[in-house]
Amino acid sequence: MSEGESVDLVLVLAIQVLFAMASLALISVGLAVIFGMMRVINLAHGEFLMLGGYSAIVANQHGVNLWIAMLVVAPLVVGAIGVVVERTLIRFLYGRMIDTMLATWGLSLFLIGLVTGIFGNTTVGISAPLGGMAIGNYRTSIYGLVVIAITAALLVAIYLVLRYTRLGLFARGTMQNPNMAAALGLSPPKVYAVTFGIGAALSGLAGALIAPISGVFPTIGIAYIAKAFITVIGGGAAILSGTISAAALFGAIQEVATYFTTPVFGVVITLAAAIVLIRLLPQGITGRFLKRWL
Amino acid sequence: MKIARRALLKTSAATAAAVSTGTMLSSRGYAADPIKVASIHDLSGGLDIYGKPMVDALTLAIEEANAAGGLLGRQLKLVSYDPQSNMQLYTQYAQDAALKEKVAVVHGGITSASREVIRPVLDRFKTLYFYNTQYEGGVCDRNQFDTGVTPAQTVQKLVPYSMKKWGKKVYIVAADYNYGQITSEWVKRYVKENGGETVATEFFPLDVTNFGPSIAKIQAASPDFVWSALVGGAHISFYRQWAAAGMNKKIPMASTTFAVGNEHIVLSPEECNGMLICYNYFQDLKNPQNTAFVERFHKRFGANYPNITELAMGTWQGFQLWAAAVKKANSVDRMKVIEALETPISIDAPSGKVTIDAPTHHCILDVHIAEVRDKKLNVLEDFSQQPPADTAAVCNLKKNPNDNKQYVIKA
Amino acid sequence: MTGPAVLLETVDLGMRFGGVEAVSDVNFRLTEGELRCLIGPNGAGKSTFFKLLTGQLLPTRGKVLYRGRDISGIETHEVARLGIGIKTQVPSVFDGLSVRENLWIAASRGRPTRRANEMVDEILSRIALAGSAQRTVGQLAHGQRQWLELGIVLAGEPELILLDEPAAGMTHEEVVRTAELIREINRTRSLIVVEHDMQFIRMIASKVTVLDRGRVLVEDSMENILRHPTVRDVYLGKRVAA
Amino acid sequence: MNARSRNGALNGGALNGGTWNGRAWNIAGLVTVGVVGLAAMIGLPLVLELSSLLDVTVYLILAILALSLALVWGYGGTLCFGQSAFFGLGAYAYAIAMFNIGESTIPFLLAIVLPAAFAALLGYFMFYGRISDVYLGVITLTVTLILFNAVNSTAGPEYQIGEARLGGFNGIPSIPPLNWPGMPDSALDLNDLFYVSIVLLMAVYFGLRWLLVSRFGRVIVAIRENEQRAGFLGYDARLYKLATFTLGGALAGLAGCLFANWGAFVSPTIFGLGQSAQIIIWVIVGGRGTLIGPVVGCIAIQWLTAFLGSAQLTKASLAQVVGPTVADALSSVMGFADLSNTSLILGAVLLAFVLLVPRGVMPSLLDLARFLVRRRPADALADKAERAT
Repeated sequence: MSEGESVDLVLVLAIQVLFAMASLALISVGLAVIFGMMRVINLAHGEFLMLGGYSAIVANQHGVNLWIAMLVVAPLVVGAIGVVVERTLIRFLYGRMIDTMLATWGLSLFLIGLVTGIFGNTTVGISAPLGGMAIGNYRTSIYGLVVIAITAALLVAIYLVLRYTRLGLFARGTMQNPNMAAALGLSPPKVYAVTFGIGAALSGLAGALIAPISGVFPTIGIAYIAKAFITVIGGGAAILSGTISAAALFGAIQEVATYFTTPVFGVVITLAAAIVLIRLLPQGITGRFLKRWL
Repeated sequence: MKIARRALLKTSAATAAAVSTGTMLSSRGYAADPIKVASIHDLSGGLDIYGKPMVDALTLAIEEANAAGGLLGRQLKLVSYDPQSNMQLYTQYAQDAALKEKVAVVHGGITSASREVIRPVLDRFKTLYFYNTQYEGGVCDRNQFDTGVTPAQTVQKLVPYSMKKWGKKVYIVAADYNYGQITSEWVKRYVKENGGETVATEFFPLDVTNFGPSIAKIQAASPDFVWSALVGGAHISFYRQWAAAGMNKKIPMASTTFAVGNEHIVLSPEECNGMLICYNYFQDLKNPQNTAFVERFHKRFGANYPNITELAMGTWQGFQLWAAAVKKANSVDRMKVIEALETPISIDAPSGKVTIDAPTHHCILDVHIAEVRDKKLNVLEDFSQQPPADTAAVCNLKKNPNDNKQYVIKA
Repeated sequence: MTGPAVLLETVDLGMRFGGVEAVSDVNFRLTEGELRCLIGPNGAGKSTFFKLLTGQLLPTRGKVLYRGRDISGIETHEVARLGIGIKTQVPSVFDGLSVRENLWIAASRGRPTRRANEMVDEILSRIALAGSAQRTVGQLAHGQRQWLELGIVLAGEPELILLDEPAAGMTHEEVVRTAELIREINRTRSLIVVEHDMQFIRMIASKVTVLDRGRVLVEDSMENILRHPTVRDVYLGKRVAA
Repeated sequence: MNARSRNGALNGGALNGGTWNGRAWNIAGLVTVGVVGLAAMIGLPLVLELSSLLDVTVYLILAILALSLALVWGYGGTLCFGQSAFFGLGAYAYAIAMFNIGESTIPFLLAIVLPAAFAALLGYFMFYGRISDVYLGVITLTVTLILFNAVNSTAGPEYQIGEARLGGFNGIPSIPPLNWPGMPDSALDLNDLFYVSIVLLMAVYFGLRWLLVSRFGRVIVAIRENEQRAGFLGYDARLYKLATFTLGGALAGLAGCLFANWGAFVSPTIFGLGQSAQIIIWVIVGGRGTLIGPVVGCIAIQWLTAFLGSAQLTKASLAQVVGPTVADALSSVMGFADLSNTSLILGAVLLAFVLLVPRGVMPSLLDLARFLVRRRPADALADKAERAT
């Protein structure tokens, strides 16, 4: 292998690592919003991703432009589902963390069953748009770069919302002190419903963006759920810095481990690293470092 | 028992009709209980895309047999179980089929794991077993017949064909379980025999969906073609990510696993056009037998049936082989049927001639190489009467009738 | 010196949360057999100090000595095994269990079952809950829960008892009875009582330590404290006036 | 009955002396379970055909697994999402040891000791690391996934422990059965396995009942109720939790060993999330804080799952039960005709129980029974009078 080629390879691999980090942040951020603001561990998170994927694909099959289907339809549909779930299930269980976990797990199984009944177990998918591009002698998918860019834009947008809007102020307040919303004269039920809806919408968006890469099938959520959880819990309560720092850490570990060993050991090493991290930093990365961040 | 009930309804309707017309039937005609045939295939859970066509094929086979007067003058009854891709239920249902329903034969099992779960159960309770899926080969058990193709039958043909077309450097990606492991061993062996080189072999667990790093690795190795032994829904991502990187236009691909789960229909034509595959059966095979079969199948299950798969045909052929043996033995007794099958039984099936290979209980059958083109599988070349050479290397039930295990075949 | 031995002592004890110094330079001494009250306005550091004493918090400075041994930051159960009994501000009891079971759990550590049963009977009558022995604790009235917790603490037969607001939320009669109970306990045990109900402190009439902004403001008898001008300003003024 | 009193959560008789009516209930419960168990042991092999007896055997084995979580979660308060990890380890430990040793005494013990040791290690890591309840759930879930992934990728020929090939996704088939200790030639047949399973289930049940009225059992419940208070009383909560968790691991391992015997087979799905979900559902349906509840829950759910796969609940069959209109409406709402969807049904069951019957079936039934007994003192008196005459 010539020197130029190995530089190209490093570049391609760097993009892979970046993509792994971005996709980890993307699939986790919805969960992070719900966990960070409501202290609800949503075990149906993987199914929200799955529903996002199906929403985008079904909309696309009915003639909606793919980008609109992914960026608009999927978050709206899953966000609405999120609000319904919060109103009909979650709100009865506030303060009962374990029961919330169990109920959302039940919801997860239920949604898997429901979607299997409707769409069947076959993988459905849409081809990734935009095709590939060459880096020296290597080819990589342009869509991967777009996912990285969208994730970055999404995180910046969340930052701006948190930092500069009234909604963001409430959110930050609630993260610091759960009774804040009431103190600010907002009705907590409304805040919770909206928060859960936003978290679900973000998950729907993530699921839609991942769909062209991995395809969608009813049980696809299971493949993501553990990764999303270790990212959120590893990151700690701060929505943005937590998600980003943990996604960067675990994304890098996973990609590097996968490249040098096998995908299985990539996953095993990442999960094991996460457990060690939680043991060392029970409050997550942002519980110890970056405390004042969002 | 969806299907069983349907069969039952038919019988009772017939009875009702008979009674209403006042015809007295001879008691012998109805005294004979139906012959029960068990089906244990996943109809829900992760493997239902494989299981549904298999059960449909079996349903059609039994309905046609019944319409033609049944077997030995008795009607057939399908007892269908859905183990929901759950191994514990495979055991329970195999026990139920053998002990409670006392079926004459069990057709079932999709993964090798599920086969190895029910095989000992059916051995223990002396119930004949047909396993109709393509698999890694090596099962040596007088109670079991295997109608699917094994790697030696397909890989042996597709490897030289692909190498002649594309070149000698091969990169193997395979599902990380027995089937993938053994298939890739055979690929390596035939690549070497044909003077080529396997640059790397990579295994992926069945639930992996991110293939980015591996696609980079493959590019770094720059093979002449990629051999895929990937399996299942999650692995479809590989083809998608491969195409998204534009690699499908750069490096071609061959496979003996692609399209069994209708991957060529799920993926867009651009993503998989030009792939080479090799199987015993393709829906588009041009012969009168097959044309008639496809027509009947579509009449029964709808013309928009996605694809009659290799596994569906395996199940159809498995049933026909068994039925032919029952006729020959004039009995459903397990040993008599086994001995009849070993004579050996041979049938003309839509895929060509299928003959039981008595020493291995596998099949000698035709294989075909096809190219994926616009959601169709176009047959390019036929190879008639391929023996199960891999299993034959380790298994001879004529010499050792009490042999009972799955050999791990060294390619 | 032949006076009573020092039981509990803090040396330059300090606790800092981020930029806030909740407790600083506290040198506190309790002799054996003593009954000490700890008062101070809200945010004076009472709760933090209490938590430092009971091992729930690890001090950022200084140490806590029990019979001369440094116990700062040791595990809660080790604190108990040293002979320190703790009653928290919000009654900490086993809500799902019956009154008798609550006491039995407390009495049975390190005792044979028969002895534990006797102990439970004795305490039940002492805290006037014998009639409710089978009731689930979650159903008890607040005052009864406070007594039960006191009983639980007593069942462990500690040498030193730390009480955080034992009379909170009680009716006047209950307060009187609680004070009696505490005086009775003091015959055989040492106690530290954190409280802000001055009526109650008068009833148990003892030496008082006043905390303010994390520091010891003054330490004296109740009468002198009430006359202390700074104390009046920071804490008592409003309350006595009211 | 003293109407005012209610049992505490300990269900303990001895503690409260003879005066406590809870004791009568406990004795009645123990006797009932004993009689039903003995009757099943003697009666079932006589009335059931072999295939049904085999089904019952696996339910009994899984009931032991249910009891392991009933202890750890129901009494100890530690929600372990990874009980299947210990179950799977037990099964694999037995299988691997059996291929290498050939006599089942040591494999049997290994199947208990190894998962227990793993539970102890994991428990030490979690409890002594002061990891909160919720994170504990996530960690146990993650560990289960790691085990699943790791074992799933052992298909290659390099993964061989002595004589046993791990087999990856395909698992290990044809596992030799247990034999009577020290007699390698007298293997247990299927009837024997039924007896062994039911005897072990009853032993585990009564053993746990005994444990729970012992001081250890009372303390773990106290810790569940209020960990801080237990600490203030000098009990080291971490140690008690660790011991409970370890015991739970051992029991799950025992169940795993029997399960490997029953199907002569083990594969990585035994570690899967689906298996973990099932165990939790058994316990929550049966009732946390009881032992008989999870046993009943386990058997009921298992039976339901098997039933759904063999007699598919189609629109037509549904119509026979609820009438065609309802069936039509249901299937059009759901958008599909085939309603035999285990995932859907188990999910709905879990949701319904968390929201509507969070205590589970057994505690609610027991309350009902107490209520009925209490309501009719007059009837009882009349009864007595009648008998006296």
